[in-house]
Formats: sequence, structure tokens, C-alpha cells
Amino acid sequence: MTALLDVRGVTLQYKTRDHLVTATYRVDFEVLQSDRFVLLGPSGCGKSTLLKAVGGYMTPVEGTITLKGREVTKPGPDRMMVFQEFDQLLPWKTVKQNVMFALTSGARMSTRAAEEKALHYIDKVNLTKFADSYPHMLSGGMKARVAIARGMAMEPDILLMDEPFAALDALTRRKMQDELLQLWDDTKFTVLFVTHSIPEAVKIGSRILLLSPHPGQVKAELNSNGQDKIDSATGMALTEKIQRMLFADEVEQVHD
Amino acid sequence: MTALLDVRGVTLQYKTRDHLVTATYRVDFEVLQSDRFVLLGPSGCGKSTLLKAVGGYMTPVEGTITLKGREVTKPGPDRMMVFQEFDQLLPWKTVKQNVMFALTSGARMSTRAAEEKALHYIDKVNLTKFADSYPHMLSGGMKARVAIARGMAMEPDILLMDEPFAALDALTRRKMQDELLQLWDDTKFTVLFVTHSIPEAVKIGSRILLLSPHPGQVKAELNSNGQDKIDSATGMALTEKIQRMLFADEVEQVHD
Amino acid sequence: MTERPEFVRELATDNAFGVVQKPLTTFERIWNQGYVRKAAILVVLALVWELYARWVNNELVFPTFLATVDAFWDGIRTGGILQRAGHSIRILLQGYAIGLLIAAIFTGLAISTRFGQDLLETLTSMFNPLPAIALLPLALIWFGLGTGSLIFVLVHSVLWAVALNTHSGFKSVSNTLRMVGKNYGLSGLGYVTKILIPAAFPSILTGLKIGWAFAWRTLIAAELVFGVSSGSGGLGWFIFEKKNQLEIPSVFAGLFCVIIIGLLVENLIFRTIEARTVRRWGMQT
Amino acid sequence: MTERPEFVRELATDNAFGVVQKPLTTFERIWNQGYVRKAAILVVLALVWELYARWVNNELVFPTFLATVDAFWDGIRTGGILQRAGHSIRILLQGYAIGLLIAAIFTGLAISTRFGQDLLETLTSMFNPLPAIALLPLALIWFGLGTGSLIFVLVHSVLWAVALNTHSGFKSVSNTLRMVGKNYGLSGLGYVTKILIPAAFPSILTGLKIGWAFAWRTLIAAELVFGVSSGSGGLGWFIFEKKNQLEIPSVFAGLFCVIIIGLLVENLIFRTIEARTVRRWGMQT
Amino acid sequence: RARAEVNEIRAAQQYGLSYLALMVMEDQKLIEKHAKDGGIDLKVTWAKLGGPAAMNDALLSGGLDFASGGVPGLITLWSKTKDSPLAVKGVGALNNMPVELITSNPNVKSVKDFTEKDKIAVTSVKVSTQAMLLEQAAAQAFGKENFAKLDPLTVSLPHPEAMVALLSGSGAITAHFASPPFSYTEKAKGFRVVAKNYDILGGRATFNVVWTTSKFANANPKAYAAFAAAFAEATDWINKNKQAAAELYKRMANTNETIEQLMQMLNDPEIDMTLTPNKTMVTAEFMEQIGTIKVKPASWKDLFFPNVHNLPGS
Ligand SMILES: Nc1ncnc2c1ncn2[C@@H]1O[C@H](COP(=O)(O)OP(=O)(O)OP(=O)(O)O)[C@@H](O)[C@H]1O
Ligand SMILES: Nc1ncnc2c1ncn2[C@@H]1O[C@H](COP(=O)(O)OP(=O)(O)OP(=O)(O)O)[C@@H](O)[C@H]1O
Ligand SMILES: [Mg+2]
Ligand SMILES: [Mg+2]
Repeated sequence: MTALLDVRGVTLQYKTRDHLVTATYRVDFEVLQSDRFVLLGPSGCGKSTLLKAVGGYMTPVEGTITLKGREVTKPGPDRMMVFQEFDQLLPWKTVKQNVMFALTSGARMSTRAAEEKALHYIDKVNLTKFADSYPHMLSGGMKARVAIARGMAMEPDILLMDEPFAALDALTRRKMQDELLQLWDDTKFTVLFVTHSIPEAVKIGSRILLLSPHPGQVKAELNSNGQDKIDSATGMALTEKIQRMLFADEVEQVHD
Repeated sequence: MTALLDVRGVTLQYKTRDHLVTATYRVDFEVLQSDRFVLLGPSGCGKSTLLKAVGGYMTPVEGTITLKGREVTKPGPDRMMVFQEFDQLLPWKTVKQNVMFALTSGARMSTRAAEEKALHYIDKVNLTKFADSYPHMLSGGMKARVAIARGMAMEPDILLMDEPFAALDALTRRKMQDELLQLWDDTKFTVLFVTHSIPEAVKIGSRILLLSPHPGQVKAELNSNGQDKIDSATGMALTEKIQRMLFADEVEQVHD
Repeated sequence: MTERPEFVRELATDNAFGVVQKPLTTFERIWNQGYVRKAAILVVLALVWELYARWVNNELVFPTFLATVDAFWDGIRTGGILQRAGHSIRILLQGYAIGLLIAAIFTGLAISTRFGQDLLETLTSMFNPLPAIALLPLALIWFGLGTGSLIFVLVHSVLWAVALNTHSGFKSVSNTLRMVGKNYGLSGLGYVTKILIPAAFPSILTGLKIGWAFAWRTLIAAELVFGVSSGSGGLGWFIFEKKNQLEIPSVFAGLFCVIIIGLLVENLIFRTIEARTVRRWGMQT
Repeated sequence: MTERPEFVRELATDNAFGVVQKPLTTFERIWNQGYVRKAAILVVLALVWELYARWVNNELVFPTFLATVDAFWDGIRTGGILQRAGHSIRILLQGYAIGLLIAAIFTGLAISTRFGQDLLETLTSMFNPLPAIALLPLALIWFGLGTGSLIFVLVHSVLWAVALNTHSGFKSVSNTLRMVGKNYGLSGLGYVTKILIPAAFPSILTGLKIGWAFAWRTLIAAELVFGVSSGSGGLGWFIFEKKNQLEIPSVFAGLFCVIIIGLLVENLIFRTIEARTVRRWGMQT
Repeated sequence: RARAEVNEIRAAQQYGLSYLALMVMEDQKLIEKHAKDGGIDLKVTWAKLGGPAAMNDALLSGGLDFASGGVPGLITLWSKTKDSPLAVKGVGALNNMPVELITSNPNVKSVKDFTEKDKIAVTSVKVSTQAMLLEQAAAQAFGKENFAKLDPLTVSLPHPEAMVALLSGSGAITAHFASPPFSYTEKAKGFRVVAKNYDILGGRATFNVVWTTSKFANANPKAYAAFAAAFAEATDWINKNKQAAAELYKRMANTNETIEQLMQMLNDPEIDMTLTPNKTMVTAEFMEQIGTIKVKPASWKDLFFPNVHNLPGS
């Protein structure tokens, strides 16, 4: 089985007038068909940047990104993206129109079919009552949910999600996670998922990539079955193992 | 001991051209001096709106908000706010300038003193290397940390924080929580804190207000000692108790 | 410090959430109507005009408001001021429309290629400061005398202002929205019309307003210089003619007509567009 | 499906993160310079001008580029075109500055009170479409013949465009930034200068550009009407004189001078401001 | 008690050789000289204006004391102000000058031959001196009531543009009502004259005039007298020193026209530099007939101040 997405030695940099920031350094990983691939790493380590590069918004200064054997050069609806920012909804469209517009222009669906689908997913994120509201009338978490609905409704080859559940409360978050897994059970799509929460990574991910602090480099890649499995070698639960790995250098410092 | 902040029967509504949205309905609570008061509730229940009303940005259509015995009518630097949005930093100022500007104009501090203090708090949120970067060059979590540094540096009578740690990874989050508690130990300021995470509420809060789903009403108010204490009556840990309360109506639904 | 008691409450039922309104006084309610406030402003302005003109007391230089309204009324009944205005508006709309079209093409180019952006910036900084008179020779070569040349000059006065505003609006569109648009696979025209234009709408609207105003200015001034043949002639010509005959109240009546059209267009058209778009979308307060 | 192996890696050390650049060809590197591309555009425009003028072959209507440059050169050496330009620029700057000041006052009012907003909207929609000729009588009553009146007309051409752009920019400032500003206890002037102006800077800059361009247009046109009172007169009068003497290349040389000033101001002043502000702040791409 | 007179007067010229007398007054400071002779100190400010609109506004708003322009302009002003304290009147004529209707259309031998295909350029349609001359020509050719018959053919175009359009043969216009020096160039190119103001008005006719308000003249008799005397002296001087006048014009107007070209105009037997108003009443009567003015002046002397009443005007 060859990789669906192949990220090979990717270095990403931001060039500004007076700074040059290296966001990630020679990162490689492979995402297979139907993977639920999680990127985990400390704030500022380059997760969003990596996702943007896969989305086609940034060109690596080194290395290549290939999707289905073709090099990624520009954005497209085959890689649907859920951004981290709250302003990712089109302010001039209502909740329903936002989801529908993605479907009609991204997935080239007919208006009728798009409307039906849009309403279905809006219901899944519990926003049916707000289907006709404009984004500026929603709370932070509600905006995030619309973006999630939009991403899921597109049913793309690969779904790129950047901390989609960060703004959600415990209950809503659990519901959304379940919805995502449910959808995956149904359609077996591929998802590349950024999160800050280790339990979430363990619950959602089938494979977890750990990144080092800024600039991000690959630290480890682990498997997960969603059950916080116990590692046979060390006897630690996966969550704990990850925690150890991420916090390793810091533990003493925190305890100072 | 009289309340520092007294919220009494507050109903908050948004009026738009074609909608009238009731965000909270007759909410009352009292925040005492040096409370770490947490607002907890599902997405869209009106937490941010409530915070904005305390900040002086919204006038209740019913009820009153009094701070130190005086009714809140407009915003001011005595109630420093950390917003939920990523665009709360002034884009035309660097990280350092953003924090300094708050100090010089909000707290009327001299430039020298402000600079020193700003750098101190920027260091606390681990952004010293980025002190001269502009906000658009930061990651989501880094922006959030600048806003936290700014809020803490102001050392206001009451600090209003709207999900400040939502965009932070587990490690950074823990550090920030510890910094906040550390600061509280030093200066015993009052904080009104919105969060989605029940463990965080339990760890940070000395008193926790639970709100019902949209439109927000007071459901319960609980004490916490930061240790996830066991309730003597039910034998449940506080986290579990809160979880039960919040999810009560939903549990069956989720399990369907 | 005694520990505060914990508590749990019953919730109110859904149907309790009525609208609770603090009552307004009648005056407040009336004053809250935008058109009332604006009407008040207009009345005050008219009053100031009337009084100042009486004080100046020089009908040949600055007639009173009442004399102007009189002349305006007269112009409507006998002088065909409305036909003149109609004639001007017809030409104006043509020039405006063509100007917008060309501005759209230029900014479209400018946003999609770096070369297009250089081109627009260079052309704008070169041609925008040129007065209409500078175009006269080219206008005469290309369009001869008459409406063609007038429209050419109008396009010149609309084009650059609208293009500048639109382009700057486009450049200010948030990166996230751009990325969302690209994500849908939009590019070229679709990207511009479906993402950039609505996202930059506040700027574009300002450009439209400025373009509209300058089109009027230019038209009135240009009708005096350019190929007016005596059969036709719009409001500008009316004003010029009356000025030469020293019928100053009629001159002011002509200008008054321009003012009224300006007020109508702003309050009926631009306000409505604003309310239905940027205000509704929460893009402007 | 065999399970993929898990793995843990060693990290590269800090000093490994060099800049990795894909090499550019020499052509790409040169073409990446904005001024090279713009110079290329200018050369092409000059060429088109030259060729078209030769094809038209009518020195009296449309002189060639070379003849214009010649006349421009001549004008610099003998005709004092530079002094004329200097004279115009002096007046222009005064009018521009006053216009900006008044625009600042109006928008300041408009943003702080609802009444101010109504006032600004009403005045703009009324006066912006009025041509300079409409202001002639008032200008003459208030300032007499001479620079005062010219400046008055200039202010009229700058004021409304700048005010419209600034006001619309202010209204588009994000709610969060507004709240942050208020949170610092800023209000009135401090709020406007420290929050609204930088936040609305892209719009304001556009307003400044449009105002600048229209000030030139108006000045050139107004100098024909107001002519010269005692002294040399500016570029507009130069153009008028040369036109009457049928020295068409000199007329074009005058306009050429306006174009050059436009290019200089855009590329030296406005670009620099843009690079140091909105571009640096990430508010425009 | 006589109110103290002004110590500064402001006078305006327009562009062109027509206004030579005013340039001489400016250059040689003749007004100042005559004022001193009359016992007052006067500062004189000269303005150059591009057109009649600013001229009128400035004069009527009190920003200007002496204005200059075409005859119809004076008549309109006179008629509008005659019952007010302003009561504008002429100070004297600047010149007689031929104004000629020149055509490039070989089929047009007289004004009767113009067809819809023709376009006649005048400085401004209906209201300019040229447009009014054309109406008078039409009235003579087609009968009084048909005075406006040729108006539909007219277009507004400033002299330079009109001349260029005619010479370039672009077909934008086929005729131009031109004054010197434009008419010289056009005639030199072989285009034909089909009408001329001297024929239409019945003799040599004043082209441009200087005027002021009675209010000013009455309140400032000495300043007025100084201006009038300077005006007369300047006119006199030009007629006696044509070469020097040409050089003065070249210098003052900063023109590239050669001295020969200027001398050709000054020596043209058809052009007189004279204070005497000629044929002004013909225009005034015509304007009354077509209703532009309600009441015509009883005689040309009504139109002018007494300082020129002793001249053989008309
Ligand atoms: N500007 C607005 N106009 C109209 N309605 C609004 C506006 N802002 C918020 N609302 C509504 O008010 C309610 C409460 O919003 P609020 O932002 O306070 O929620 P929240 O508790 O902060 O939610 P979250 O946890 O998702 O941020 C929501 O139902 C939302 O739709
Ligand atoms: N537009 C930009 N210009 C310059 N530097 C940038 C830009 N965006 C991000 N960076 C830098 O790139 C690095 C990685 O940023 P990125 O947004 O990918 O982090 P992240 O892993 O998503 O962090 P977070 O979890 O906080 O969102 C950061 O050090 C940041 O400073
Ligand atoms: Mg990120
Ligand atoms: Mg919120």
C-alpha cells in the first residue's frame, strides 16, 4: 500500500522584511489511505504551517509534498481545510450558505443536493436553529462548529483540521469527536488532524506524529487504537507515554 | 465581606435587523475580592457575552452589574480583558509594544517601567525570542500567550479571561495555569475566567459557576480548592460531579 | 472567612425569555430615526444659507435659499431643468458604468498577476492627477466632438478612484478568507467575484461613492469645455448658460439640483446597499 | 494490513537550520525588483506614445514623446517649468494639508457621535458632487482673487474623498480591536489616533492617494479659471498659456511634469509609507 | 464728507494681444503715476483670469475693481445691474478687431450654405461674442425670427482646440469663428472667410472692453480718474510705439511668437487700438430683440462712464 500523502524532508520558512523564521525542519511522514493522522506538538512548533503546506498554500524551501503521487502545488477542494482562525467563515453568507457554498463551488454539487447535505451536517453540529444566522452573530465555538460542518460535508479525499475542537466545551467536544469517528466509520476518509490535547489525539488518531518545539522536527511516530492502549514494553498507557515524550526536557523545569 | 463584583438578574440580548437573540437570562452571581471565579458552560450559552457585559461593552436589558458598589457603564483598564479572538493584538505593534502599550495607556506607567514589566511577562509566557515580532508572524497559540502576558502585566483589580488557554498545547497550558496561580499567590488579584475544560475549572477556580445551554441561566455554583476534592455527600470527585451536572440531560442522547 | 454555600438551581422554561425593553421617551424614539436627524441637518443648512445670503445681500453673487428654490421651481416648470438633469444623468450613467467595468478589469488583472499590479499602480499614479483638459486632444482624435468625448472624460474621473479603492480593498482581505476561497478551488474570475469582491465590499462601496461624486463634478465642468452642441446640453450647460446671462438664482438652482440628486442617491441607493450588505454582514458598524 | 512500526528520532541541533534557497535565474532576480518591472512598463508606455504620435502625425494635436521630452527639457532650462511646478506644489500642499485637517475633524466627530456621522454623511453626499465652479462665488466672497480661493477649491477636492475613505475605514475596524482600545481606557482623540487610525490605515492611505490626485486635477483646472494674480502662476497657467500660443509640445511638457510628480510621489512617498506600515504589519499583502 | 478712497485697486486681464493696453499700464505703472499726479498713493494688483465666469464673480463680490472682456458680457452686466448701486459700465474700449468665420468646407460660400453636416466652433455656444455674431449673421441671412437657425450647428471649443481641429482636417469641425492670431493662421492655410464682425455689425466694431461698477467709480473718483488716464495713455503709447509694444507683449506674455508676428497684428489696418466704443449699440439692440436683455440702453453713452462720452462712439 503506497502512501496517500507523502511529506519528505520538508523545511518551511517564513520570510519577512527583517526576519527569517524556520517553522519546520526536514519533516517527513507518510499518511496512508484512511489514516486518522494526528500532529501533536507544542505551541509554535509549526503544525499549522505544515498543514498549510499540505493544503498547498506554502511551498517548502526544501523537500517535497506529494498527494497520490502528484506534487502539491496549489490549494484545491480535494484537501478540505478547517482552519484554526475564527474568521474562516465567509461573513456575507449565513451558516447554511457557508456550508452550501463550499459544496456547490468546491464539490460542484447541485443547489438542491447541497442544501440537503448542508442542513444534515449543520444538524450534526447542533446549529439547526442558527442556520440562517450570519457568522458575526455566532459565538466562538459556534463558528468553529460551522467550519467543522463545512469540512465534513465536503467529504474530501483528505480532511485537514487545525485544532477544530479547541473552542468547544467538554460535552460538545465529545460529541464532535464521536461524529468525526462515526463519519470515518461510514466513509473511511483520510484526516490529518492537529490538536493540543493528548487524550484527543489518542482518541481520534490512528497514528500520531510528535513534533519537537520550534522549529518543528519529527520526534516520534506512534500508533493508537483509540483506547489509550497499554504499551507492552513499558507498561505505560499511551497518553502517559506521549506526555513523557513531550514534556521530557521540561519536567524538571516545571518542578523547579 | 461585600462582593467586589455583583451581577444581579442580568439578561443580555443581541438585537439585529431580523433577529433578537437572548444570550443570558436573569443571571446572578457575586465575585468576592480575590476570588478565582470560573464560568463554565456549553458552547453558545453566553459566557463571552456575560464577560463583555462585565467589561462594560454591553448594557443588560434587565438587571444590573456593579463593581465595587458602582454600576458598570463603560469599559476601563480596571477590568482588563483577555478576549477569545485571535485578532485582539494590535497588528501595528510588536509583541513587546503590545504589552507596553497596555501598560502605558491603560495603567499610566512610565515607558521604562512598562518595558521592564512587559519583558518580564513576555518571558513568563516564553516569547522572549519573539518580542520584536509583529502579531501576524505568530502562531495562534503564541498570539493567545501575548494576550495573557498583556492581561497579567496590567495587574488589574479584576482580570476577565475568555478561554485564554484554549489554543495552547498540554504542556504550555499547564505552565500558564501555574503562572496564573503563582501570580495569584503573589498579588491576590480577582479573576473571572471562562473555560471549556472541567479539569481546568477545577484546578484554577476557587468558585465555579455552571451555566445552562443557550440562553445561559445559572445552574449551580460550586466551591473548589484546586485539588479535585471529593464531595463528602456523594463520594464523587468534583470533576465528575460537574461532568454529571453539565451532561445530565445529554448522556442518554450521546449513548444512543 | 466562612465558606460560601454551594447551590443548584431550577431553570426557567423556554417561553419566559421575552424581550425586555427599557422604554424610550417620544423624543428619543423620533430622534433615533436617521432620516429625522438628517432632515434636521438639512433644515439647519437651508436656514444658514438663507440667513447668510440675506446678510451678504448680493443676489448676483450669492442668492438666498428661497430665491434658489424659486428659480428651481421655475426651472422645473419652464426651463426644463429636469430634462437637462435627465440628459446629464444618462451620460453620467454611461460613463460611470464603463468606468466601473474598466476598473474591474484593471483590478482583476492587478490581483491575479504581479505584473498587473505594477501596471495598475503605475497607470494610476500617472493618470489620476491629470485633469480632464489633458485628455481633450486624445478625446478629440478618438471620439470627435460630443457625447463620446464626454463619456471618455467621465471614465477617466471614475476609473482611477474606483480602481484604487477596490485594489486596496482586495489587498486588505484577510489571509484566512483568501485561503478558504482557494480551498474551494476558486481561481480567476470566480475567486474575484465570489471571495474578494464581497470581502472588500466596504472599500469598494467607498470607491463607488467617490467615483459617483467625481463623475458629477467632471460632467458639470466638462459640459462647458467639451463638444456641447447647442441642441443637447445637460445640467452643466444649463448652469453655464445661466451664469453667462447672470441669472444667478438659476445657476444655484442647477447646483441645487445636483445636491438633491446627490442626497437622493446617497440615501436611497447607497444607504440601502450598505444596510443590505456590509451592515448586515457585520463588516461595518 | 501490517501495522506500521513506531519510532523515535534524534533531533538535529539548532545550528543546522540554515536558509535553504532554491536558486533563481538572473532574469528572475532582476524581474523580482519592483522598480525594474515598473521601469519596463514606463518604457513601453513611452514607446507606445511615440509610435502612436508618429502614426497620428499631427504635432498640433498629439506631439510625440520625444518632442514632449524636448519641450520639457527646454521648459526646465528656459521656461521656468520647475518654478511653475514649485509654485503649484506649494499651493497644493497647503490645500492638501488643510483638507486633511478638516477631514480629520469631521471624521473624528462622525466616529464619536451619531449626530456627527449624520452630518458627515449628509455634507459629503451634498457637496462632494459639486464642481469647483459652484464654489467660485463663495470662494471669492470669502477669500477674494488669489491663493486663498485656490486653496479653498483644493480643500473641497481633497476633503470629501479623504473623509469618506477614513470614515468607512473607521467603521470597518474589527470589533475586537475597538474593545481592546476601550479596555485601555482610551476615548476621544486618544482612541481615534491610537486605535482607529492605525487600524484603518489601508483605507486612509487610499483616501490620501485619491485626495492627492484630485488635488492636482483641481489645481490645474482651477488655475485656468483663477489665473494668476501678481506673480508667476503655476503649472496650470503655464499649460493654458502654451495652449493659447499653440505650443502643444510645451502643453504636453506641462502635463508630463504632472505625471512625473505623480510617479515620484507614488513611488517615493506612498510606497515607502505602505512598506513601513500596512505591509509590515501584515494588514495588506 | 467724502469717504477716504481706497489705497489699492485690483484689475484683471485675460489672455491675448487684445489686452495689450492693460499690460502696458501694468508694466509702466501708469495708474500709479496718474494717481500720484492726482494726489493719492495707489497700489495696483493685476490678475490674469482664464475666463469670464471668474471675472464676473470677482467683480460683483467686490474682489475686483476693473474687469475686462467682450462686448456682450458688458451689456449683460449693465442690464442686470443698472437698477442697483453696482451699475456696471464701461471704462473704455480696448480695440476694434476683426472676428471672422472661417470654413474649410469648399461648398460654403456664405452663411446660407451651411448644412447639418457642418459644425461651427465658437468659444461657447449661444453666449459668447462669436455665437452672438453668428446669430446676427443668421438673422440677416434668414430673417430676424430665424436668428437661431445656425445654433444647432455650433459647438463649444476654445480657440486653440478649434484651430487645431480645423487645420488637422479631422472633420470634427468645418468652420471656426476666430479672432487674431488664430484667424491669421487659418487664412494663411487657405481657408475661406464667410462672415466677419465688421460686415455683420456694419463697420469697425469694438471687440473687448474694460468695465467697473458705479459704486467703485463714485466712491473713488480719483482712483477711477487715474485708471482712465492711464488707460488712455497706454492706448496712445501703443499706437505711437508699435515696435516697443510688441516687445513689451512678448516679454509680459512670455510667448514664443516672434516680434514680426506680433508686429503683423499691430500693423494690421483692420485692428485699431482705441478707447472709442464702436457698434456696441448694434449688439445691444440685437440682444434686446432676442430677449437676452429686457431693456436696451438708450444710447451707447448709457453703457459707458463719462470719461469716453466725448469720443465718437456708437
Ligand atoms: N454579535 C452578535 N449578534 C447576535 N447574536 C450574538 C452575537 N454574539 C453572540 N451572539 C449569540 O449569543 C449567544 C451567546 O454567545 P456567546 O459568544 O456569549 O457564547 P459563549 O458562551 O461565549 O460560547 P463559546 O463557548 O462558543 O464561545 C449565542 O447564541 C450567539 O448566537
Ligand atoms: N505569517 C508568518 N510570518 C512569519 N512567521 C510566522 C508566520 N506564521 C507563523 N510563523 C512562525 O512559524 C512558527 C510556526 O507557526 P505555526 O502557526 O505553524 O505554529 P503552530 O504549531 O500551529 O502553533 P499553535 O499551536 O500555537 O497554533 C512560529 O514560530 C511562528 O512564529
Ligand atoms: Mg496553529
Ligand atoms: Mg465565547
